[in-house]
Amino acid sequence: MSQITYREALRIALQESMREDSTIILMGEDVGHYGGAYGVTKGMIEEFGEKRILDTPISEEGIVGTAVGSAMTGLRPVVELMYVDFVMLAMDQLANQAAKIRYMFGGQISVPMVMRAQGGTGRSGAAQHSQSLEAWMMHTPGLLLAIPATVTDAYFLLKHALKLSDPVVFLEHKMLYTLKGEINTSDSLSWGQAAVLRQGSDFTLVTYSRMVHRALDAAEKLAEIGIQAEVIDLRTLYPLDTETINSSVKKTGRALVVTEDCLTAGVSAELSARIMEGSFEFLEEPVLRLAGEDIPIPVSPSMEKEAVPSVDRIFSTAKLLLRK
Amino acid sequence: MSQITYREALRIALQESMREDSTIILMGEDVGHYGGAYGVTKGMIEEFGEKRILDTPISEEGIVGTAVGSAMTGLRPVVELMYVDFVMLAMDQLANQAAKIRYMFGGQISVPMVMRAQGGTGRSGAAQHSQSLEAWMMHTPGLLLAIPATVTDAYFLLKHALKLSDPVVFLEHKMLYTLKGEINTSDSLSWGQAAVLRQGSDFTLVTYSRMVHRALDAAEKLAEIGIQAEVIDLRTLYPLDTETINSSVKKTGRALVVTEDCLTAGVSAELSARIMEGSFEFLEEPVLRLAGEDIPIPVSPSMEKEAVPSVDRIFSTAKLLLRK
Amino acid sequence: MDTKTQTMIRMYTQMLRIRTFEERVGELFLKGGTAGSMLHLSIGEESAAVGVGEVMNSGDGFTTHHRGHGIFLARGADPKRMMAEIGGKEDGYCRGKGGSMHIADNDLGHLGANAIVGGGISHVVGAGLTYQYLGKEQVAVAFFGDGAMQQGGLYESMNLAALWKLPVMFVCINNEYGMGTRLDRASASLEFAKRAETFGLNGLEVDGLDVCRVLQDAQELMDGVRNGTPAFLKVDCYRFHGHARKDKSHYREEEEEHKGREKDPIAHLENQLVKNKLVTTEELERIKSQIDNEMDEAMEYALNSSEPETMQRFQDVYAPESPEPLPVDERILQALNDPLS
Amino acid sequence: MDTKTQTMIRMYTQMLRIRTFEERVGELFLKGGTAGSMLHLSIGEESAAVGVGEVMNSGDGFTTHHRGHGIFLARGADPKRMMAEIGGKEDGYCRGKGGSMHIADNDLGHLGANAIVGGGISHVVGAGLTYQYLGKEQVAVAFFGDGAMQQGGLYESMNLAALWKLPVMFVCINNEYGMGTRLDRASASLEFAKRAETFGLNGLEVDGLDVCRVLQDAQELMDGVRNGTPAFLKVDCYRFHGHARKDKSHYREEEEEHKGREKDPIAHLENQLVKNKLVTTEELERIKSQIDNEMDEAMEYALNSSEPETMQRFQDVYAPESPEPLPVDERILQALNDPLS
Ligand SMILES: Cc1ncc(C[n+]2csc(CCOP(=O)(O)OP(=O)(O)O)c2C)c(N)n1
Ligand SMILES: Cc1ncc(C[n+]2csc(CCOP(=O)(O)OP(=O)(O)O)c2C)c(N)n1
Ligand SMILES: [Mg+2]
Ligand SMILES: [Mg+2]
Repeated sequence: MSQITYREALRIALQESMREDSTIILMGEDVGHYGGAYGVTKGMIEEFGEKRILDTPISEEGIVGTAVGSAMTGLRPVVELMYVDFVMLAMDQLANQAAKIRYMFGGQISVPMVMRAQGGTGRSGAAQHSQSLEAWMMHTPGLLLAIPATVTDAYFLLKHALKLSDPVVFLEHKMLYTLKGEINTSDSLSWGQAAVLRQGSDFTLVTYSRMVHRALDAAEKLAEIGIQAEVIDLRTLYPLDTETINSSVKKTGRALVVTEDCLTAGVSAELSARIMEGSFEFLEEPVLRLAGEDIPIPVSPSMEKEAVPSVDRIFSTAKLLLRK
Repeated sequence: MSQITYREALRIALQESMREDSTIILMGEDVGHYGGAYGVTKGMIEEFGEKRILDTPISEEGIVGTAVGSAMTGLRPVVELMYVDFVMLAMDQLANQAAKIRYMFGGQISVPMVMRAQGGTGRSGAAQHSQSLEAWMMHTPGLLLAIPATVTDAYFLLKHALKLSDPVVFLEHKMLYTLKGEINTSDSLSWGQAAVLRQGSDFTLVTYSRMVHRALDAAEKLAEIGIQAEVIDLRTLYPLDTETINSSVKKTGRALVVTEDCLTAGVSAELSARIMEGSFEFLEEPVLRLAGEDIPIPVSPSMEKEAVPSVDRIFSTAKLLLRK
Repeated sequence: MDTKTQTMIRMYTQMLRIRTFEERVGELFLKGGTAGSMLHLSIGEESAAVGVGEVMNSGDGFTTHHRGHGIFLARGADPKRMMAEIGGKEDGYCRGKGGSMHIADNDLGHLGANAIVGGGISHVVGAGLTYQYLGKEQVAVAFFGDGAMQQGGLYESMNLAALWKLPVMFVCINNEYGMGTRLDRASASLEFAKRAETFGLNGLEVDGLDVCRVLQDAQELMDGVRNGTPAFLKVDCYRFHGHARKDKSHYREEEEEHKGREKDPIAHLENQLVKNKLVTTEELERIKSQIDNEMDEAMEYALNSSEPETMQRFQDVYAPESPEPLPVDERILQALNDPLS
Repeated sequence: MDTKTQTMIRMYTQMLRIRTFEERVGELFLKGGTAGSMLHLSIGEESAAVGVGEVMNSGDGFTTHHRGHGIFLARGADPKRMMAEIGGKEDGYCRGKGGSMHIADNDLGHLGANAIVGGGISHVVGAGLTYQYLGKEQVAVAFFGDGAMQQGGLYESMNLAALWKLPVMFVCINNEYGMGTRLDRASASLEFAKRAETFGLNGLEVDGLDVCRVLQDAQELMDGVRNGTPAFLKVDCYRFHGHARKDKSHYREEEEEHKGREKDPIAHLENQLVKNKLVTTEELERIKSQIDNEMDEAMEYALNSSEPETMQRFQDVYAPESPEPLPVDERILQALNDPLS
């Protein structure tokens, strides 16, 4: 297969799924004629028409609620939030409704929907267009949560999400859309399994989404000075593959968690706790967390850059962890 | 001083503060003529009138936004959300607006407001009326977060919150309103300091809100079998007093975190990580987390009870931690 | 008996079933048989449930609010299973997980009661979208209180329904109060039907005293709904009792309550039936005692139903294809046994 | 010169300042001097900013949306500091933390641009509440786009303002598009002023081509606002350019754009002034070159302003009374040094 972008991989996943399953519809602000703010759904309205690709008003609560209702009654909606930051307007529909309906109704009614959104820093979007809010969703029982870092995962995770019976929050990263790669059909992992992207014996680096790439870059640099990182890409946060994490940490004895979301009560906290719980006797050092700073994201590019982990900081933190 | 309830302590704090500071107003659904769903503001409209005690429509987003705007321009609003579960409708105003305004505007504009709400299980309120959502707020830079467990703290923390220049999320527990006690004016701790409610040498139990009482009860029972728990009530989650926690853990070598909010990506994760980071070399055992189950809260009283930590489970978990 | 009389008697029976059911819920509460006290009785509002319910077809979807028992009964609910759910019992519609505020039944089109004011409204927009997309003849109806008129999400929903010409009806049951706040202290304007029209819907307002008028207006709007014009109906009535079981309504005058309770759709219809000799007193007695028996049985059923197994709390968080949440106790054991595992 | 002419010339000047400023923002972007590309130019909408701005007093509060440069300029902003903020620079209004979408200035009553569609609307309700409570003569105005008409929060805000009779005005700048979606594909009904009336407000709609008519309608409404009746004004105009800097508007026909750009409030007023001989060509030239200079300087200023110190990112999360967030790196060092600490 030829090189495609992360964006294209997502689009192909949507297209193929929609061809197979006529109950799938897409809805969101400017997903149709505009082609999506980040171009994921570009051109799809030509193939699938206005009945299946629905441009919506700017009504986050209403459109997520509409997606929930259509999922309850037989469709499989994919709703795109232009920025994950806007989920705050739809939080009730996501976390009080979609996540709890199966449970509250005693298992009678399913909500097979996918809520796509993109998050993260990198475009000077400032405080309301740059957040990483996956911890909120991870803290909400009833939601599944995929957060792909690679072209292959963008494709396979989205295709799989579109087969599930529960609401899936599908989080993309605004800086990954132009990432290029091949869809690797041979070694695709199953949903809920973490990927060990790099073998290493000195420490385990656990991460996901855009930080995977920074971690891999840092690992290369670390290898040059003789430190071998084992890099794990979680791929999904629910299910969370603690087994893969902990069998690695048991081997390496050291763990560094890297996330873009802000540190306090973030995903890095859960990962740190899970590692400590799963590998306590094996830990030579405390599990370290290199996460986003506990600040709103500033617009200034120089400050924005310093608000989240960089390759250099992963590198230097790993050196500290190895006491080198 | 005579015995008063937690509810009364809150009311007295509001009354005294309002008498001192004429810019304080109260707003929320049924806070006036009804007296508040949980009776905290009962009778206040008689003293302060409709200008200062504002019954609002059922418009969570609108009323929190109105509070934000009034705080930006010179008032000090206290806005009551009837249940913390409803914050999902106002999440944008709380977390995208109130929390970020000072920062986004470069420090020019303050948002001195208090958002009161109550959470937790215990009344068969089911999935949408029983949540503990403090982790979301803790994960939002720019918010202060108080969560009192005692009559004294209800009073002092609320009074202090009403002096601060930033938005304070003030979380009460629906099962604590009838708790009785005295306002202990002598040993009041300062804002941001955790309280060591019980000294003990065998392990450190870190908790807050309603679970404080369960922890103390369990500690009594544990003492009977010779296990001495040091019980810490955090009182505020931002600021978070990690010093008090870690100096205790360094002494005891064992830690158990008890929270009512659900486990994954919850407050227990952050506390566990902070303890591990702060006391790694001193830990004899992994930090244990006894938290709410990762489920929506069911209505059935028997299932609801089992959804969150009980005295018995704290007791038995502590025994496990001590390998007894 | 002509069809009209049949309809009137059917509606009378349904309204009385609802009222009796609600009274039994009150009793069940006093007997300690309910899961908690967050129970909102729809006494006084029966005409909204029955008048609108009457123009719905089997297969039509609907959502309700926290005060939705009556609506579900009007749409065919089994009072036994409802009562059991209100008790948080195993035999309830949601097997004790949802309770009064979250009763649902997929088979009868009940897409759920909702404990968030306004929370279920957009779900009918989604249901309407499904029906339209799949070319089904069904419609979807959202029932909610006057309090929800102040929730912004309602207007997003109205606009979406009108924009996409979905088979959706919005029914506001105006009982004059949102908890302790009278509507005129919550809403600056009371022109709700006109407001709905500015969102592109057909809108009507009807006095809920007369269920036949409710039926008539609902039918008029429903004809439009089935032809692509979504609609809004406000039914004016009065909340006879407190907001929830423990509320004594101290915030309203007795005189007002007294007058409000005169707005009784059941008494009104009974009067009409009797005055016009459409039903005999014997027939009325027969209906009443049948209903009494039915609802007594429902209460008994609820009391006798067993509590769910507590381990069931981990079920239905996800479909079986996904892992169940791991109980906290198991996590703790794993953490402590880690070297062995 | 009579007052009316003075007003016209002042408004002309202000509108031209706005347009020129926006053009320089475009240039600054091309020069790489802006913080990112999320820059939304208000070219074509100047009459809304200036016509409404004209009826506001010093001390009146207002919030704007992502396309709010013009409004702030109309209310007295210093283009230098605005431009610096758009560049994310130290000398900007928010010291490089907010950027184009979050410019604010407490002294000029600017309670903030907001990057959440509809996000700043309820803040003016709060401001109005403050003014009313403190017995001040001020009013508060929310500016937002037609897209925000589909956000539920707007209607909650309208109701609150009307219910409490707050000195608040809602101004919808209808530029026919929300990003790539034309208003008629986003809203089922376009009767916005009528809609506002059903929420208890005074409502008007005005063609933004003629700033004098905008001024007139705004004045009429503002008189009511200052006397306890909140108001809604829709100003119809056209978004001349793409949504943000990178948008080429492929979703609309060139013909439509061409026609839309004919709706130019500046050209229209210039025509009027010239036709009626209210201003000489020399005077016009003088105004233009003065503005050109002013805006060139602003751009230069922005380019020359320095980046904020990166450690400033930890400031202003909280007031100084609360602890600053601890940098992640320090936390890591503490964790590793724990036995020593
Ligand atoms: C979002 C939200 N806000 C507040 C509440 C608390 N509450 C429950 S019912 C109610 C009053 C609702 O009034 P209305 O919509 O008129 O329904 P009614 O109770 O009169 O049937 C309130 C405020 C809630 N459940 N959800
Ligand atoms: C809540 C929210 N949803 C979506 C967006 C993305 N977005 C930014 S501007 C915009 C269009 C807004 O249209 P309108 O309100 O008409 O303002 P205009 O851009 O036309 O001035 C959209 C969809 C956003 N910033 N906030
Ligand atoms: Mg009501
Ligand atoms: Mg627009």
